[in-house]
Amino acid sequence: MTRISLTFGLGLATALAAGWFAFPYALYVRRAEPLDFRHKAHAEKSGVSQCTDCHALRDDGSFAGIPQADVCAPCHNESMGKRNWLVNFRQPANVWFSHAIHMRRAKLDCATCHGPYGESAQPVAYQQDRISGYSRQVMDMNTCEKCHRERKVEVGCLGCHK
Amino acid sequence: MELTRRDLLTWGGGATAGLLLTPLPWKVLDDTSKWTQNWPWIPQPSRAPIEVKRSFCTLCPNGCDLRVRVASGTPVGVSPGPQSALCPLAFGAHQLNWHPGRLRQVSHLGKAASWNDALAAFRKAAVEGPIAVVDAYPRRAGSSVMENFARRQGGTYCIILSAEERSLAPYAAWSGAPVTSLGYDFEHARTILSFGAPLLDGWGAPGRVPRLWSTGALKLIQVEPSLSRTANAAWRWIQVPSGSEAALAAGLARVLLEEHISPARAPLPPTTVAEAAAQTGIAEETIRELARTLAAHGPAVAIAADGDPAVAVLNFAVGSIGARGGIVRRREGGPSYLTADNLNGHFRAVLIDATVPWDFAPQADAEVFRFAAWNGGGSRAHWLLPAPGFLEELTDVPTAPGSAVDTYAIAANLSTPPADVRSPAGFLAQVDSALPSVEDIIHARCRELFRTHTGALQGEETVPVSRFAAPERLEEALRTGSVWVAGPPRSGGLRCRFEQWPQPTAPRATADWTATWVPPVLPPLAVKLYRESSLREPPAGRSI
Amino acid sequence: MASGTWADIRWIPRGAERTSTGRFALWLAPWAALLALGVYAGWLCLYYGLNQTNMDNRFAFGLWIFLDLSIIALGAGAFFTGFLVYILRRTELKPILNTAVIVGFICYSGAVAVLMVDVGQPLRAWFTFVHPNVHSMLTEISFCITCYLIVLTMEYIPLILRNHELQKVPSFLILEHRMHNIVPVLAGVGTFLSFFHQGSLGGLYGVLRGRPFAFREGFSIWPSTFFLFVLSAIAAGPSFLMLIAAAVEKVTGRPVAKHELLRRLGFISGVLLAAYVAAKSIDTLIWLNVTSPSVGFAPWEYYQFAPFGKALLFVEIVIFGLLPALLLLYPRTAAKRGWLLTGAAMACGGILVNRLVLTVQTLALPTLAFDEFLRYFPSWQEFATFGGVIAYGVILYSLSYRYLPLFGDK
Amino acid sequence: MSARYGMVIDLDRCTGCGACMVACAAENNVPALPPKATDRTGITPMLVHKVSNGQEGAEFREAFIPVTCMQCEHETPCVAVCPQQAVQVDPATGIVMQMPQRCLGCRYCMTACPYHARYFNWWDPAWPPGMEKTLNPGVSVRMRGVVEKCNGCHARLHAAQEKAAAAGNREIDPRDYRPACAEACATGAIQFGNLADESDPVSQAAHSTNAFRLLERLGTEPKIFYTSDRPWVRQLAEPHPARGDKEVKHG
Repeated sequence: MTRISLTFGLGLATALAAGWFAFPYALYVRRAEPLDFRHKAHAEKSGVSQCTDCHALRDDGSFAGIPQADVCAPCHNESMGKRNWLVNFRQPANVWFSHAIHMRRAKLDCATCHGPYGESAQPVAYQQDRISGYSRQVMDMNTCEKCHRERKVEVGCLGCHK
Repeated sequence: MELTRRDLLTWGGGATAGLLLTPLPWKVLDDTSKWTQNWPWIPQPSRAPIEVKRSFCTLCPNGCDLRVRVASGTPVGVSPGPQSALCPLAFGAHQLNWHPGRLRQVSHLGKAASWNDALAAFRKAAVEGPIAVVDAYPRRAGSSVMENFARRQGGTYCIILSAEERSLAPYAAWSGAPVTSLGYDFEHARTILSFGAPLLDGWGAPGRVPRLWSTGALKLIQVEPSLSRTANAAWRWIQVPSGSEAALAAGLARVLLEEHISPARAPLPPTTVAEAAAQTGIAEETIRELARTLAAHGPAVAIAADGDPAVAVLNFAVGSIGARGGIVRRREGGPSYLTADNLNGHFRAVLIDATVPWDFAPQADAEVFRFAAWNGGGSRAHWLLPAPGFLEELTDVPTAPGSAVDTYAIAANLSTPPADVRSPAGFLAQVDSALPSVEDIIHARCRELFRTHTGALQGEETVPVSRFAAPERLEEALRTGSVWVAGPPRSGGLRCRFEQWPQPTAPRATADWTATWVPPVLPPLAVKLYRESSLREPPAGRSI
Repeated sequence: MASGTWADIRWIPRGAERTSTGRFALWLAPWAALLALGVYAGWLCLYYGLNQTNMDNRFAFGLWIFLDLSIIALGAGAFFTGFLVYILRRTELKPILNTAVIVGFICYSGAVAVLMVDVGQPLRAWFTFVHPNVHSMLTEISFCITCYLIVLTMEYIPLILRNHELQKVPSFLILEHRMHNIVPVLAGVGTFLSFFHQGSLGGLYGVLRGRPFAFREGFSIWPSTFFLFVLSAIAAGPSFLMLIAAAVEKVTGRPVAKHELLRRLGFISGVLLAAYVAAKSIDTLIWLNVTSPSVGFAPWEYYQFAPFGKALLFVEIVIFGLLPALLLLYPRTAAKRGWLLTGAAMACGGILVNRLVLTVQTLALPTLAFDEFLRYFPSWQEFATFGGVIAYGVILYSLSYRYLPLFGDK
Repeated sequence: MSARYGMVIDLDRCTGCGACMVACAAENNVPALPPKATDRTGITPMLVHKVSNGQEGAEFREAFIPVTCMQCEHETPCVAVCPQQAVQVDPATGIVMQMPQRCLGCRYCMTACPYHARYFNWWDPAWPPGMEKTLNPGVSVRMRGVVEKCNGCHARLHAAQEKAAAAGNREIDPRDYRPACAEACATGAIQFGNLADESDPVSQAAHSTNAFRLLERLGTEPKIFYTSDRPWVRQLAEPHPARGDKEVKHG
């Protein structure tokens, strides 16, 4: 009897270890950004206070995302060139997320979804799911739905998907 | 102690139980489904910002205005501009530049060659003898470069008439006015008597007659042996045996003149109403009643789709030549050109513009340099020269054939062309450095428009030319999608001499809406239309 | 007399007569080949997509759905026999029970396997359980069939464990006894689940308001086809078991089911079939005269397109409904084994015709005034995939028969 | 707030040019047909049918009926049957939304739709090399093995909403949201508007005497209306399996 419970427990333990620790490590591949950009340093040195100083909306309301080199130009005299950033928060192609609606209409501040990303002293490592290809930081649908439920903003599938 | 089978089983049981308490099975399940939603072999649309720009469709001489959505230097959507409606093909036109039939490489007799080879061969030909230049879309800046070249080289520049212009040819002959300066004043007509012209099916600018027809103000009478799209939708369809159209025209003319119900004065046609009725199989009374409708519900105009003088002459009796709502001569008009079918004499080489249809057969023994953006196959060209595709080059847009008023517009280039394409103008500039560039000609034309101070620019709103401070402003407005529109045609600006009632010519097949479409290929999405709907058969001679 | 390799022989039930290993392998070989072909065809559909089939936008359902519906109906014998034996205590049916369970398991697992090829995105099938749409018949089916398949597995396991070689493992012996005790409970659960999904399969088409040929009024959320399907399934189930038993006898040459048993099954089948025919006729009359006209469809116009003519309706209800019912019930014919089995076969045939009409004719018929009657013939991949399932069934049953005491051999 | 978007299609003004079909396919990133496809395995969220009055000779006439998703309002057949809520009627717009990423491709909704307005992706979407650059960024490409249909050019609705939000407005400007088919129609036969708004010309046209809907008696309350002055065309609204005079497709 004891022997049975022992072997059973052994199996249980192995599985738990594998599932909780080995698996997450194996699932994500870590990829380096082209440049280790530090938000905190920029906030302090350049006196940039608002996220929107660099991450702006275009006239048509669409979000400009990661700024082009010309935004860096005023401070950095050496050309920054064009870089292929790995965007931690980039949604998959079938998602339509309007920053304009969430910022201008819902009056959310960036940290609500992005957390203290703006104060990060070190660049956040980009971890990509080997199976789905998603970034580990990307907001998942449950989080969207939760917030929408709390604020009683009902939208259909195509309200957020395209 | 040694491991027994039981130990393994219990261990396995524990492991299974444990695994279910970890995220592993659930995460894998979730991830695999996400994987199916983002399969790596499925192309992803661009994430670049979309800009809405204005330009004009140059795939046929009608030059409809476009609103084009552009993402990172590539059109990703085509919509009609405020002035026009578009043909079905235009909505897929932005995909044409990547059509498998796209020409990307100079070839000589089917073998890959370079632009330098082509230049060398063309220079040699230019030295050795006269060169004929064929163009199907005259009066563009690019066209006048070709025209200039031909003149300076001692060759000939000739054009191919569009379907609309062919139908106007008789009046040009009778009036001496160049056919490119004539047009139909449909906008003021109340009745159109069409002898086989596919007015609702791509004859002229796609939006022009259909829009007038859809308001219900226009009575459309279609004379045709079989039920075409236009006949089907027309106010009346007059079914006549093929070849008897002229007889009907004569019969109608006779009634109009005998009964003095039209202002026109002309000698009676030889054909009597009875004879017309006999030939067309239409009751005399129907012919009379039809003629009275023309007179009562004017302004009316008759269209001879294939330019048969014996039909065109009916407009004398209707009194619609040079009249409001009839056949008019535009203010500016255009020069008269030699047409390709009247081209004779020996030529060392023929330069064919990309707008020329592929069924055009040049003179046999000449060396043929053919520009084209897409390969129509089976051409007798020695040299195939890749030309810019849809919205890949800056060009100006002259008046559409058959239009009642002069217009001028500039089609901005919105798509980045492949590395190795050249326009004929660019090519000729390398042969004869004295030729003006397309840019120069466009500047000059804008200055000219500014100088004349007539007409207005139609864009989001209409602005008279006189309001512009400088030619640069005018040109800027034109380059951002505005259309210059001249004043209305002078009434009586067209005088035709009546000689005698012409003999009917053999009827020619009337072309449908793909007739003036320049590319020999169709947008893949239009091919869907052909295959999945029962709307129409694929047009002949176009590789879909 | 049992003769074969030592390794093979020791798994065979003690004292049971089984053919030699060689002959058994010979029997399995062609079926294994068919199974392999089926697996290949299924792989083609999964890898290249359903363009491998001849289904299209109008024939969104094809051969697979038709046969799924059919074999699930035929597999109804499993739950119904269990119901009769354990709930109604008709112990005389016990000898056929094991076969019933295995046949049921084969039908259901086979159907599910084909469904996984039939859907375009099998890796998303589990969404149904996370985001279920409670109004959909398909949701009900997915849940019930999944659960019932588990039930069938739990009924099947003790059978396997009864193999005396396996019983050498003590824990297996215990497990077998434990599970054997809960089998009556399972039978009850199975009955409940089966009743619902058999019905839902009927509801699948009955609720299609947009397809007046299939649409039926009903009671609360269930269209009449819901009940007709239950009835027809439990009517055909026993008949199918009769056929299986007869087939086993033919193949093995050993009497496995007494004629008395077959007659019993035949009687049950016949009674239910008669009831079904009556209900079906009434339903058809109501539909022809009330339901269909009310949405503007002149009913007889459905039947103007060959081969789905009025004749087919007659064939379905009379030739393959009423007639077999009589054959199974009328003592003189029921007494004769040949007639009895003919009746059973026709009863099963009737189910096939009914499912065919509902699945294929519904889709073939035009709904809009300007669309047309369309035809469809399955591609070889569709046939092969299903052939694979049949082969899988034969193989699984053969193995079970050879190594397990299905008919209570000593 | 909550709109009821619908269309009124004047069949007497449809010349059957097919521009709506091409514009729709281009807007929604519908792939060109693979060579092996039949005309029944492609995607045509907007499909124009050619019908005739069945007369002979000079009396023979044709009409063209653009058929797309009818956006059924009541007992929407496809919504009821989908096992995993991949289809729903958007409460805010009344548009029946098909969600390809949720769909498992069981095709039950296709059997449920009386208008055959739903299409299955039988093929992997593919374009000639480079042509994928022309895809509309507002619409994601559907993968093989899922059902799709007219989603009311939702990309244009998104753009309009974003524009409104950026300008600080709650409601979109109606001029910013017009589906590709309506925009493409040269004769203005296809009119798109808000049926919930009585002042909208479209909702007025929907109540005109010559307005009708296809298979109205099924009781699914479609939001696509048709109008025609020709009685024989209006008859086509009624189910009538006996009429076989739809031209047999070629290819």
